[in-house]
Amino acid sequence: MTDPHKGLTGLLDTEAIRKDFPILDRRVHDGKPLVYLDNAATSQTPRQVIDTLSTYYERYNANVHRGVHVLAEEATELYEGARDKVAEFVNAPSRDEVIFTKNASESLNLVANMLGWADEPYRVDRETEIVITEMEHHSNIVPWQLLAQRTGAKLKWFGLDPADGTLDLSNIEEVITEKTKIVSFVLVSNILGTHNPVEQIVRRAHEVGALVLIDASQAAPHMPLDVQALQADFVAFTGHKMCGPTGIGVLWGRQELLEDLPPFLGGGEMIETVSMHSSTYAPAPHKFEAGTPPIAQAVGLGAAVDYLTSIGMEKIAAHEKAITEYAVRRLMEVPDLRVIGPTTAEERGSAISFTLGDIHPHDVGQVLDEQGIAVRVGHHCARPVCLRYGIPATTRASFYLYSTPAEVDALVDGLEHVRNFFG
Amino acid sequence: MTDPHKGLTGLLDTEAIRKDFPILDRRVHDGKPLVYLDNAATSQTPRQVIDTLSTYYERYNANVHRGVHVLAEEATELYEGARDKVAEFVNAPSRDEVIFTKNASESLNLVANMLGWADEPYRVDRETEIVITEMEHHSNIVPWQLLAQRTGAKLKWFGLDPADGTLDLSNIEEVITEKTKIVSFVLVSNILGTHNPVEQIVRRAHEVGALVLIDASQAAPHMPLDVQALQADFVAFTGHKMCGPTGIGVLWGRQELLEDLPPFLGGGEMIETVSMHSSTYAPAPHKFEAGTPPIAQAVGLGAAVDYLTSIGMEKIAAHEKAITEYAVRRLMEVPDLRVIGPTTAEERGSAISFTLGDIHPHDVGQVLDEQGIAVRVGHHCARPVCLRYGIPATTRASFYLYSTPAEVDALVDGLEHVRNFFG
Amino acid sequence: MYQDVILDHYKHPHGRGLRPGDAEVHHVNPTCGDEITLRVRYEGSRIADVSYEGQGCSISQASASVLNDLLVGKDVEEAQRIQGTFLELMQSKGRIEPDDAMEEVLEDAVAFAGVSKYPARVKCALLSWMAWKDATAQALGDTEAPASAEPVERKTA
Amino acid sequence: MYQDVILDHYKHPHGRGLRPGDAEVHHVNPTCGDEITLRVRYEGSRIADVSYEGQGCSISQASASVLNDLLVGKDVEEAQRIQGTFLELMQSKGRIEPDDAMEEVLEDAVAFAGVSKYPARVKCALLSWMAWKDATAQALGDTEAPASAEPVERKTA
Ligand SMILES: Cc1ncc(COP(=O)(O)O)c(C=O)c1O
Ligand SMILES: Cc1ncc(COP(=O)(O)O)c(C=O)c1O
Repeated sequence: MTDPHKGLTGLLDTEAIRKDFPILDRRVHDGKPLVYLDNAATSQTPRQVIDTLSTYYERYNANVHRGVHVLAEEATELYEGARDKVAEFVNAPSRDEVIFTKNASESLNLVANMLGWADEPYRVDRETEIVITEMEHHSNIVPWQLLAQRTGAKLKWFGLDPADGTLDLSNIEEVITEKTKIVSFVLVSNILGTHNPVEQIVRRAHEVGALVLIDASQAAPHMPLDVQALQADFVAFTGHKMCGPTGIGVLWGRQELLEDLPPFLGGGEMIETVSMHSSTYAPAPHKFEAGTPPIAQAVGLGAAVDYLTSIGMEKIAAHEKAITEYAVRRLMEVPDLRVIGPTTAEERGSAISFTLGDIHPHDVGQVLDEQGIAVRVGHHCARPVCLRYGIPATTRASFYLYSTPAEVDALVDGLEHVRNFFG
Repeated sequence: MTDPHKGLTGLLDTEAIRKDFPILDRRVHDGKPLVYLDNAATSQTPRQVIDTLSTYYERYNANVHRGVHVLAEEATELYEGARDKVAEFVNAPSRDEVIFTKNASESLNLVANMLGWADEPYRVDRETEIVITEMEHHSNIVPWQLLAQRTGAKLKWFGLDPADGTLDLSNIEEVITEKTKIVSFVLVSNILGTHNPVEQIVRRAHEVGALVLIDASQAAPHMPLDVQALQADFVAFTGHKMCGPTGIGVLWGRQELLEDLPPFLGGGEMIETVSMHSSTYAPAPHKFEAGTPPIAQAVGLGAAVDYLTSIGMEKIAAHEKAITEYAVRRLMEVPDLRVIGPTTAEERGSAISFTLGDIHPHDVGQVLDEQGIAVRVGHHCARPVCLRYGIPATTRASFYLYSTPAEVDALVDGLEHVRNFFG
Repeated sequence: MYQDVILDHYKHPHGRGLRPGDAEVHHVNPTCGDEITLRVRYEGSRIADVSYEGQGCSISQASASVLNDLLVGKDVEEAQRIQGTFLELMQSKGRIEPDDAMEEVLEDAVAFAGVSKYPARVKCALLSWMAWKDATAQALGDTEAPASAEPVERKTA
Repeated sequence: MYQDVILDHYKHPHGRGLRPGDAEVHHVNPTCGDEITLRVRYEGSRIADVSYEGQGCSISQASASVLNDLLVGKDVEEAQRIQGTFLELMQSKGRIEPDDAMEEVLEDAVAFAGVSKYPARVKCALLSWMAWKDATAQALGDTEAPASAEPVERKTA
C-alpha cells in the first residue's frame, strides 16, 4: 500500500500540537474519536489559554483602570498587556489602535455605527453609498442594511462569480464611486474559502476617499496578518476562531480615524469627564470600550496570540495549505461531490464547502457526526452565497493547525458511507 | 476583652465559603493577607465557576445553534441552559426574555438604541423626554446623553439629596410627564449604597405610559431579584459582580416589548433570513444577540447563579446586612470620617463611600493597599454624585458573601494608620 | 435517528406532487433552507387529499410522506389530534418512548421519536405538519365563501 | 512610594498660593478630580515665580511644591530640561533607578521614582508639570505682544 500522504510538505508536528488541546481526546457516539472539522465556526482552545483564564480568576481578578490596589494594577497590566500582544500580532503602528469588543460582529457594527453618527467627511447619510460584497458573512451584511435603512444611504455590493467563487470586480468603477463612504469586505470567505484581492479594492476605495473595513475573521487565525500591509482603515476579527476564548473580538482602526469618530456605546471607562449636562470622552481605544471590558477574555486572547506566535503564523499557513490541497484533491475524487468555491489551494482559506449529489447537507452532517466527524452544514451565515449558487445549504469542512491528513481521510471515508446510506 | 463581633446575627459560614475562592488566599505586599473590599467593582470567582469554564473549553467548546454535531449540540444545550438558570434566578416569566450581552453597559445601551430606532409608541425623538437620576453610574448616563443628542429628546433627572443620599422625588410629577418615554434608574447605587424606591417611580412612569429600565447591577449579586415584583419593563445587570466571569451581562425585557422593538447589532445568529436586499430577524432573545455570543461566559454565569442559589440569596442579603451594619457603626467611630450616603444599614446596599478629613482618597486607598486592604477610590463612575457633594472623590469599601467582620476591623485599623501617616 | 421507515419514506415518498386543492401554502425553514409547497383538498370536513412538492433533508421529506399517509381520508378533527400527538412527540427531547397507544395514532410517524433528541432537526420534521395546519386553516376558513373550482393560492414565508 | 521628602512637601508646600503672573492655567485630572491653578511669571527668559493653588492627593500636591523649588530662578531652557528628565523618570514604570547625575538635576524630585511604578498615580505627579508647560507656552507666546501689567488668565480644562 502506498502512503496516501506522501508528498505532503510543510505539515506541522500535529502529534505534539494536539496534546495541547484537551478536547481533541474526546470520544463521541460510543467511543468514536472526535474528528473536529468545524474550525471556521470556532477553533478549539489550547491548555495554555485555559490555564491562563484559570490563573487570571485565581490570582489577579479585579476591575481594570483607576484602581490603586495590587489586584487592580495587576489586572490592568494583564489587560493592557494583551492589547500590546494583539497590536504586535497584527503589526499595528500603535497599541492604542486596538479596540477590544465582544466578537467580530460587534467590531463590524461598531464601525457602521461610528460612521452613521460621524461628522463630515466620514458621515454616512442619504447622499452617500456603502459597498459590501455578495460573499459577506451576515455580520458584515446586516449592520450595513440597518445603517442604510436608518440613514437613507444606498447599499451596493460586488457580485460573486459562481464559476470559481471569486468576486466580480469588472464593474469596480461603477460600484465604488465618489459617493462611497465605506467599503467593507471579507478577506477570506467563511463559506467559499475565497481569498479576496485586497489591493485592488483598497486602491479604488482610497482613490474616491472611501474608508475600507476588512473582515479578517477567517484570516487572522490562519496566516500572518499585517494591518499596515493591508492598507485598510479598519480590520475586524474574533478571538474564538484563533484559539482564544469566546466573548472577545478586536477592531483595529487607524489612530486619526479613532480620534475623529464619535463613540458608539456610552458608559464607564470610555469617558474623560461626566456631568449631568454633558460628557467628554477618553482617547481611543478607551473611547470605544464602554463598561467593564471582557478582561479575562482579552488576557486569554493574549495567551492565544502567544501560542500561535510560538508555533509561527507562517508555519500554520503552510500546514493548512498542505492540508487544504490534500483535502480538495481527495474530495474531488468523491463521486457526485461538488466543491462550492475555488478548487485550488492557492489563494484560498482552509474552509471547503461542498454538496454531495442530492443528499441534503443536514443528512450529510448528521451521518458524518454519527461517525465522530464534526462538520458544519447550512448557509454558514452567508445565505446570499447559497442563493447565488441556487442551493439551500452546503456541507463545510474546515481545518486548523491541529488538523491531520488522516482526518481528511476519515472525512472522505465518512462521505462514502453517507453516499451508501442514502444511495 | 469583649468580642467586638458579638451580637452580629445572620452571618454566613464564611470560613467554608472562602475556601471556594482561591484568590482570597493570596498574599500581597510581602505576605500580607488580601482583604478584598472592592466587590462593588467586581466580585471574586469561586472554584465552581472557574472549573465550569475550564470544563467547557476542555470538553464542549463549539459554536452554538444550528450545528448538527455532538459538540455543537452540547454547547447549545449548555448555553441555552444558562439562559434557563438566569431566567429562574430573576423569576422571569419566560426564558426568551433573557438576553445575553457583554456587560451591564451594553444592556443599558441596547435599550437606549432600541428606543431610538423604534416605531411609535416607543420611539424617543425630539418631542419626547428621557428621565434618569443624578446618582446613576456613567453607564446609565452617557447612553442617554448620546440618545438625547442624536434624537433631540430632552434628558431630565431626579436630583439627589446630599443630606441622606436619597433621591429627591418631591417633583416627580414634573420630572416624569406625558412626554416621558423612558425612565431609567439604579436600584442600588454603586457609590452611595442607596436602595431606591422602585414602586413609586414605576407607578408614575407607567401612569404616563413611559417604559422603565432598572439598573440592577448592584442588586442582582446581593439580594433576591424578582423582575415581576419590580414591575419594570427592562432590568440590566452584569456577570462579573455576581461571582460570574467577565464578558457577560444580562438584559431582561418584557416579551411583547422585545417582539415590538427593533434590533440593535446586526449579524449572524440574530437573523431569520438574509438576502442582499433585506433581512428578517429571529424572535427574541436571538434578535438581540448578534454574532457568536459569549458562550463560555454565559455558561460560567449559569454556574455562578447555581453557586449563589445553593447558598441562598436571602441568606447572602442577611449576611451583607449584618456586615454593613457593623461596618457603618465601626466607620463612624473613626475620627474625621464622613460617610457619603445613607448611614443606616436599612434600605442600603453594602457599598460604603466615605471621606477621611482632608486626606485625598488616592492617598487613603494607597496606604490601605500597602496593608493588603483593597478598596476603590475615585468617583466610582458616578461623578455627578461627587459634584453634588462637592468632593473630588471618595474611598469606597464594599462587601460580599465572603466578607467578614474581621475584615471590617482590618479596614478600621488601616484607616487609623492612614490618619497617623498623613496626620 | 435514521430509522429504516424514515429512509423508506425518503426514498419512496407517498403522495408527492401537486394536485388540485382548496388551499396552498409555501413554508420555509430559514435556518436550513428546507422548503415545502403543500395543498389540501377537503370534502366537507374530510381530508380528500394532501399534495406537496419540496426540497429538503430526508427528515423533512419523509415527514411529509408520512403525513400524507396518515391524514388523507381522515376527518379534520381526528387529523388535528394526530398532529397534536406528533407535535408532542417531536417536542419531547427524546423523553417520550412511544407506547402502543401512541403507535396506534401515529403509525409510521413513531419512527421520528429519535429525531426529537436533535433540536436542530425537530423543525425539519415539523415543516410539513405546520404547513398542513396552516393550509387547513385557510381551506376551512374559505368554505364559508362559495366553493371555487380553482385552488386558492396563498404563500406564507 | 510615600518617601519622607514627599510627605514633607505635602505637609509644608513651598510657594503655594496665587501671586501675579504672565499666564494662568487650570488643569484637572478627570479620573480622580485633582485640580491645579498655576501661574508663571517670567523676567525675560528667567522664571521669576511659579505660584499655584489646588486640591488633590499628596503626590500631586508635593509635586507642585517640588516644581516650585526646582524651577523658580531657572532659565526656561534649563527648566524644560528638568521637566523632560522628570517626565522620563515618571514614565519609567519603576525601571529607572536615579543615579547621581539625575539627582543633580531633579534634587528632591527623585523621591518620585517610586511613584512611577504605580500607573494610576503617575498622572498625579505630572499634573503640575503639565500645567507649568502649558502656562509657559502661553506666557512666552505672549511676550511678542506688548507686556501687560495684568496677568493673562486662560483656562484649559
Ligand atoms: C450601578 C452600576 N451600573 C452599571 C455598571 C456597569 O457594569 P459593567 O461595567 O459591567 O458594564 C456598574 C458597574 O460598574 C454599576 O455599579
Ligand atoms: C467571515 C466572518 N465574519 C464575521 C464572523 C462573525 O464572528 P463572530 O460570530 O465571532 O462575531 C464570522 C464567524 O462567525 C466569519 O466567519
